[in-house]
Amino acid sequence: MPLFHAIQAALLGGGPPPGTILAEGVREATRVELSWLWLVPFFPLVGSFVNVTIGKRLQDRFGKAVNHGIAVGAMLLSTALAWVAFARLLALPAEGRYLHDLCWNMFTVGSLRVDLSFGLDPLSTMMTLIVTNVATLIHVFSIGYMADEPAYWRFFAYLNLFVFSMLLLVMGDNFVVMFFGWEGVGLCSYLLISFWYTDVEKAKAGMKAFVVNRFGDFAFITGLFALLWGLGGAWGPASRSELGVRDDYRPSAAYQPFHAGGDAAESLAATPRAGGMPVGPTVDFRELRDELLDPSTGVMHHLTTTTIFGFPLLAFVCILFFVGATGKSAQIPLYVWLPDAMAGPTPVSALIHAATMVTAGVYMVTRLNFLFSLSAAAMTVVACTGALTAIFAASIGLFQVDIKKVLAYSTVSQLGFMFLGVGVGAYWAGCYHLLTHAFFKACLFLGSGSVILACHHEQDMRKMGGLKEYTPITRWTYALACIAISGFPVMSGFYSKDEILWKAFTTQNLVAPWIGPLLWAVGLVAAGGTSFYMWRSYYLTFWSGRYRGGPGHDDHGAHAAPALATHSLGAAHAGSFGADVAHAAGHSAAAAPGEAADGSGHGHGHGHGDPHGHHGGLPQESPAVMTYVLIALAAAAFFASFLGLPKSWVGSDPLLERFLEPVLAGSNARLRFAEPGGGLETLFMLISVGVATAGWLAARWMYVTGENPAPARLMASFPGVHRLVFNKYYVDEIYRATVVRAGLVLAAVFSWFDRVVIDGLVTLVAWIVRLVANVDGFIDKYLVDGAVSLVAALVLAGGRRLRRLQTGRLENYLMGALAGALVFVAVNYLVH
Amino acid sequence: MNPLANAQNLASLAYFGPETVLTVGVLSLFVLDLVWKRHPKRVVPLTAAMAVVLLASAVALAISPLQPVALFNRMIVSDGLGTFFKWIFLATAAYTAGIVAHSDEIPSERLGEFYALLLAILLGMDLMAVSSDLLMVYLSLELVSMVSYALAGFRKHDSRSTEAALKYVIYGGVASGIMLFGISYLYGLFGTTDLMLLAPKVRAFSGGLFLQTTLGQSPAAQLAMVVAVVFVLAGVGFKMAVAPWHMWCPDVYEGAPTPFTAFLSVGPKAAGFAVAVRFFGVAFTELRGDAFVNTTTVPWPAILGILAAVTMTLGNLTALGQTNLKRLLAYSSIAHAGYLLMGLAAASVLGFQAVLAYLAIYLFMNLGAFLVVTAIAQRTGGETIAEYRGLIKRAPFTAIAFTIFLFSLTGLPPLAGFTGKYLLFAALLERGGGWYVALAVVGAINSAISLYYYARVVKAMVLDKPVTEAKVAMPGTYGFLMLGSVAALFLFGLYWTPLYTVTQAATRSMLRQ
Amino acid sequence: MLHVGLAHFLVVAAALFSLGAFCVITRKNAVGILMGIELILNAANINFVAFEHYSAGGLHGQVFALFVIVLAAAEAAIGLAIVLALFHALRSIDVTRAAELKE
Amino acid sequence: MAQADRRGSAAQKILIGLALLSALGLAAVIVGRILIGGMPAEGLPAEQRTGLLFQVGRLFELGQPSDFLWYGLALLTLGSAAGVAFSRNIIYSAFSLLGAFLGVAAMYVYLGAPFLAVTQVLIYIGGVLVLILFAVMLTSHIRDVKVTNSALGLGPGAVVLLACLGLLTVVAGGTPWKQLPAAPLTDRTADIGTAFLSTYLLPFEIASVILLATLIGAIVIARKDDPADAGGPPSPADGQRTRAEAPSQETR
Repeated sequence: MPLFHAIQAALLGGGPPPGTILAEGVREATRVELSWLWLVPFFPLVGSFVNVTIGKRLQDRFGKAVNHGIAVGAMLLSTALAWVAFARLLALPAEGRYLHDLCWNMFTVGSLRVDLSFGLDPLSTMMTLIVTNVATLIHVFSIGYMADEPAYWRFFAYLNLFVFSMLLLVMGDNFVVMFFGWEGVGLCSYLLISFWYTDVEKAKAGMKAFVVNRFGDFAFITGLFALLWGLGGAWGPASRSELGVRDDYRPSAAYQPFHAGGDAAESLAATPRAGGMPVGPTVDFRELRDELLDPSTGVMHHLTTTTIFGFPLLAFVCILFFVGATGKSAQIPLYVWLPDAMAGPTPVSALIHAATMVTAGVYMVTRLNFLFSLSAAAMTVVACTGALTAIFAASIGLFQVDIKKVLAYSTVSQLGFMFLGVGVGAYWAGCYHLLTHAFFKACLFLGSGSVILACHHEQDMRKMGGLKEYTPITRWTYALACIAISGFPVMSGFYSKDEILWKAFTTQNLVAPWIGPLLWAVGLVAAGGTSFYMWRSYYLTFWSGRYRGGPGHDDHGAHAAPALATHSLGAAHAGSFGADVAHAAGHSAAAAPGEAADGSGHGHGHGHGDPHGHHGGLPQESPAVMTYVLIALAAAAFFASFLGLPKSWVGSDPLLERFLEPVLAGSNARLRFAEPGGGLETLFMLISVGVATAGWLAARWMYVTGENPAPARLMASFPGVHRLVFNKYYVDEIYRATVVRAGLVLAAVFSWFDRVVIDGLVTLVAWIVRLVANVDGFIDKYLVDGAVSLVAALVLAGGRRLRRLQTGRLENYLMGALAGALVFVAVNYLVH
Repeated sequence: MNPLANAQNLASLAYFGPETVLTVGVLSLFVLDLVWKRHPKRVVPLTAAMAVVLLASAVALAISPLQPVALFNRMIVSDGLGTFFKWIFLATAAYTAGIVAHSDEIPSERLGEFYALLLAILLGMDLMAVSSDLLMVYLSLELVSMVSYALAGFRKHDSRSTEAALKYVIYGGVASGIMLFGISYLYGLFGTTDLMLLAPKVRAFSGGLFLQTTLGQSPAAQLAMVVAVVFVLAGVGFKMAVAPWHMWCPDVYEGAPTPFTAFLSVGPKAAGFAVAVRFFGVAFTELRGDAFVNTTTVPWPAILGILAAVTMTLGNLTALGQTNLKRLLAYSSIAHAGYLLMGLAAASVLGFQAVLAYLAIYLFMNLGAFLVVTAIAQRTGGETIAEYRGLIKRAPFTAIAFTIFLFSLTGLPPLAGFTGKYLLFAALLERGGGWYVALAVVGAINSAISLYYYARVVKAMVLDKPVTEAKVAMPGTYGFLMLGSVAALFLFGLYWTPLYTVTQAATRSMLRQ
Repeated sequence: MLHVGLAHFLVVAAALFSLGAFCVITRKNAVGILMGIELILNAANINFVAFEHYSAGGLHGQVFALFVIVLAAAEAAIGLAIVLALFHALRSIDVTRAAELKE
Repeated sequence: MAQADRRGSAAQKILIGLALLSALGLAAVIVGRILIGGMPAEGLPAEQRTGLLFQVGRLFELGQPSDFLWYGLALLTLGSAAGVAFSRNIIYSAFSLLGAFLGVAAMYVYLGAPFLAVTQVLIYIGGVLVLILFAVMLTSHIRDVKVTNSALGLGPGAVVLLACLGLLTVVAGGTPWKQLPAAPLTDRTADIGTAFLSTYLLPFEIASVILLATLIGAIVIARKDDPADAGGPPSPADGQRTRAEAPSQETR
């Protein structure tokens, strides 16, 4: 029935459907029920469904236009609705800006009601707009980019499915819907990274992203359980007093949080109230915020004073949520999957791994700002992790030669900035950077896609050069995006990054006052590095003398043989140039040896149809459908500036800050920033610009002609440093050596017990390397990864030991049964 | 004679519809099997007869009176809990019959016997779910066991099937012997084996709200109590396949005919849990609010909690290295017994109802998984992971369905497996306290571990190259069953209020005195 | 203590149970294991009847024991049928040789 | 020659088995008659029974010191059980089992349950034990019975034995079990019959279903098949392939 009402209302534009259960009290006044919000994610779902089920048939019979017509059409509908919703939202008074759509009550457990419902407040509206608009553009771009792809329908089906999941994530107004989306985007990311699954490396990259994300997801769900437990899970009859928890947040003793009818109304009636506010476990963000922020309920006091195994519960919960965020948003220590995820098609990298999915962690932390702002420890963890990630990823980005890897590390670094922002308490600044980054990084990625297409699927920048002659539009949009990301005051990136750095300097919300300025310094260095490597990629690609790729495919032919050799040696990963090329050319060799031999080392074993004439001759500009998208994104990156012009320039708070104010009101009241006067802010801006300029000039000096010997000399004079960073700190090698050694030690230990393990060692190591531990990355990552692999190794070894219990011999089983019973009796009696 | 008892027996017949139908069904299928023994197309009429019996039993179940009442001189009861389990058993048997009808492992000459014996087990399981006297518990458990032994060894030309049957019969015999010994001590301590009559005596024995009896003050008597509880638990734990009484399980599952393995992994396990719920929920507890408060000095929730942790860890770790799908699923079903025990350990209405709900969900995902294993073994002749390489190309629908079953077994949302795990964890967290949280954490870690071996199968299906490109055809029945299971998994994953409501009502209606 | 009472019977039952358990664990021969099971069941039966006689009264213990005897016979029948089938398959009833299914 | 030898020995076994069966059946009937003096008629007071059991029971009832007899019986029971458990010869084990069953039957007499004692003799000795002997005869060559019952894992077995014994003896001896005042022994055989058809009607009927189902199950397992039944995929091959493909399987 709700579905029917919703469709009816959507058609007639009516108000809330009859029978919808409205929450009582405070929340009722500030929400507007809108019964068609569910359509926003629904259209992409339909598009995906159509393409999955009959897409192949459509493609075979009517051509590819039908497939992208469906997908883009769905996106356009969804985008239009998102804008309508935005208009509705703006028409409301600021404090009442909350659109809500209850589809149905998924289940009710006592006073815990879990609805399938969507909510749009300013924050999620911003995210929805970013997702729908950027995704639409990227859909359009893909029409050109994927034109050669035989499994065209599958690609668009996945893309649509991804958008659906992402919209669930941002529009869901409770943890459960958000978690559905959270899992969904992970799944789609996996599907899209390993889109060309016949290539083992790509399939592995997808698997790696999936597995690493699962760690984060488990942290997320554990955090959620801990939060629910803290909110009232421990109200069982006896356990409260045992825990020694204070009484002020305790409803009547008879109340049991999970026990009431299975009906929403009944459950609402059973929900206890404190100070007029419903309290107790809830998954609804708004309910949680309300009960937490109203001091009369005592919930805040309860949460901040409760400990779990001696650890402050709130910090525990927040850090678990943040670990979840690090998985999705590629922060230390779980960022390792993102560089590998570049194995996916470039539009996917732009959409998922730059603009939308990876920002989910930032969104989530911002969404829970009222929770995080209560725990200085958690905020410090977030900010420090962000800053560290920013500078580490930037340092790796300095020396990468694969253009997509540069952008990947740049993304990791920029996400670090966002977390720095939300970590120091400048939630709106983090979100602003999220917004601007979505535009300019999508532009950069798509620009790189255009370049890669122009260079016949070449990703090594040293094989490019001089492209400004051939691809003017791509070149100019890329340059604009570079201006934006490196922080020059014309484009939006400056405003967002500078706001983050300024807030980091002035923050007073961390555990110690000196951390803020320290983070500022780290961020500044990272910003300089960003400027340098972005401009380096720009000059290497578009300037730097003449085009070095050569007109034909000789390179590919030349590399095909070593690529095969590399593969057969089983070099696990693209840690260096050789392996990178092997990676690029290798899959063609693996997938279609014939093709490689006749010199068309073109990507993914797909077509000779060549509608764009890319296969021979010099590079060419991409088709209009792609360049228009680039222009649109560059323009967006420019116009986004106006959302965040600083107060010191225009005299009023930035537009976006005012827009997001209602969402952040609860935490803003608690957060403190120093306000040093005297133009200090302007001085800091000048410093930022200076650093960016320095980075730019250095890059220009070194790479603009392609003949400057300075880079080579620098490398020669610091060979160690260069090699270290170029090879991503050798973590891969160290890691491999140690894990293999650890495996050997383990094996020695167990072989004393059982020779089976020696047999299994090969399997063991293969398992570790293939499934969990197929990683390259960082020093700290090595620690985490090493630990993970060790655990995996131990788990497997334990499994093997336990398997031996199952001897197949009956008398052992019977012995186990009897002895088990006796042991239980004995233990019980003794404990007694 | 005893007119009162006879009158009660007569009156009880009104509540005994499903069981009566099944008894008649067992007999008539034996007869029909003989009648059609030489008929060339005997599969169709036999299956139709089976369907009629199951349908009749379902109708009888649907129209049987609802109010909780004790029957047959307190031998069994009729209440919502029993009815819920009867539906689960009926669905399991029907699903199994659907698998068997197209399976090569049961030759058509012997299909009638198989069906008849399956019905006999169904009767036994129904009785297990409603037994309120340990005598009936023992009898019905033996009915299930003994027929199971025969069916496990059904393929007598296969030495592995016979080996499975041997291990099963000997292990089962020892387990029921141990359980009987435990029952005899309970009888000695309390003078009755009626669970509902035990309850007040147990309370008095352990102190409770009243003064402790002289018997209860003796340490040796307390030890006798521990022995009794643990020994009975051994018998029931054998059926549930929880550690350390699980060891028969992988071997028997691997050796038995696959359709019967599918049945074993759900039906008798659920029946074991039915007995456990009633045993602990009626005899050893007092319902205060929504918590089943332990009235004994035996810390059985702690025992069950430890068993849960051990069982799931053991099942999951051992499953990691398996290459045979049947064996892998056997270990996985051991792990699931561990998860289910968490609900019992929570000892609350929510915990018990989580067990019920999880079993209902487990029915679909586990039978679905075994259905796929049966079908693939039949078409490709093997049960190892190697047979599943590239299945997505050869049988896309089956591969997707299997993926859904496996992910649901892992507990990924939005599939129903998540619902079940959610309820179990919720039950633990509701109890609160460090130990319960620790158990929940162990459960969460185990779910993470289980992803590895399930994902390994999915990876083989999706990413690996198929050995051959030949398509794998499926009988229409199998497609229908898979589709139904997938639909159920999504339904219960996204909208589980009805399941919650029904299980809560079932748990609350448990007849306690 | 010479005067026979309940405890005497229970001790005999306990010893019978222990011997049965020992037999079950140590036998290599499937039939031998089945004999061990019979000992365990007899132990339980002694308990039932002794408890009925000395402390519970009524008939329940005897009736329970009767059912146990009947079911033990049934179990022996099916167990021995399986043992014979195993003998046909392996030409042996040594349970240690029936260990194809393992790990 | 070996063929003929084996066939000869199989026939021998069957003959021996049949002879044993009839001998034991006869013995059971005779012993039963001696013990309770014919099937009990309803209403006949215990004092008028002629069976040996009732004589013994009356001794007990009168409080005469029958305890030493009991100790002898206990010794018989446990000694036989120990024979079952410890003997390395399966035939000896089987015959020891006879002693154990008889001893337990005697215990039932002491406990005032003569009907149960007779049932024990009839079913356990006349049925189960004969079945077991059959199985022993059918599955082992007469000459090498000695090696078919070698024991395994004596150490752990002994530990379990001692642990069980210790634990259960403490429980049995230490618990102050509730004691009823001594009641005169009465013949309750008729009551048992009545109870089966009234109070225990359901278990009684279920037991019959169990017997039927088990009977058919046993037939299904043991019956000689039509050749057609031998179909189905030959699984040993499957099994071997499974083994071969499993990584790191080693032959032990």
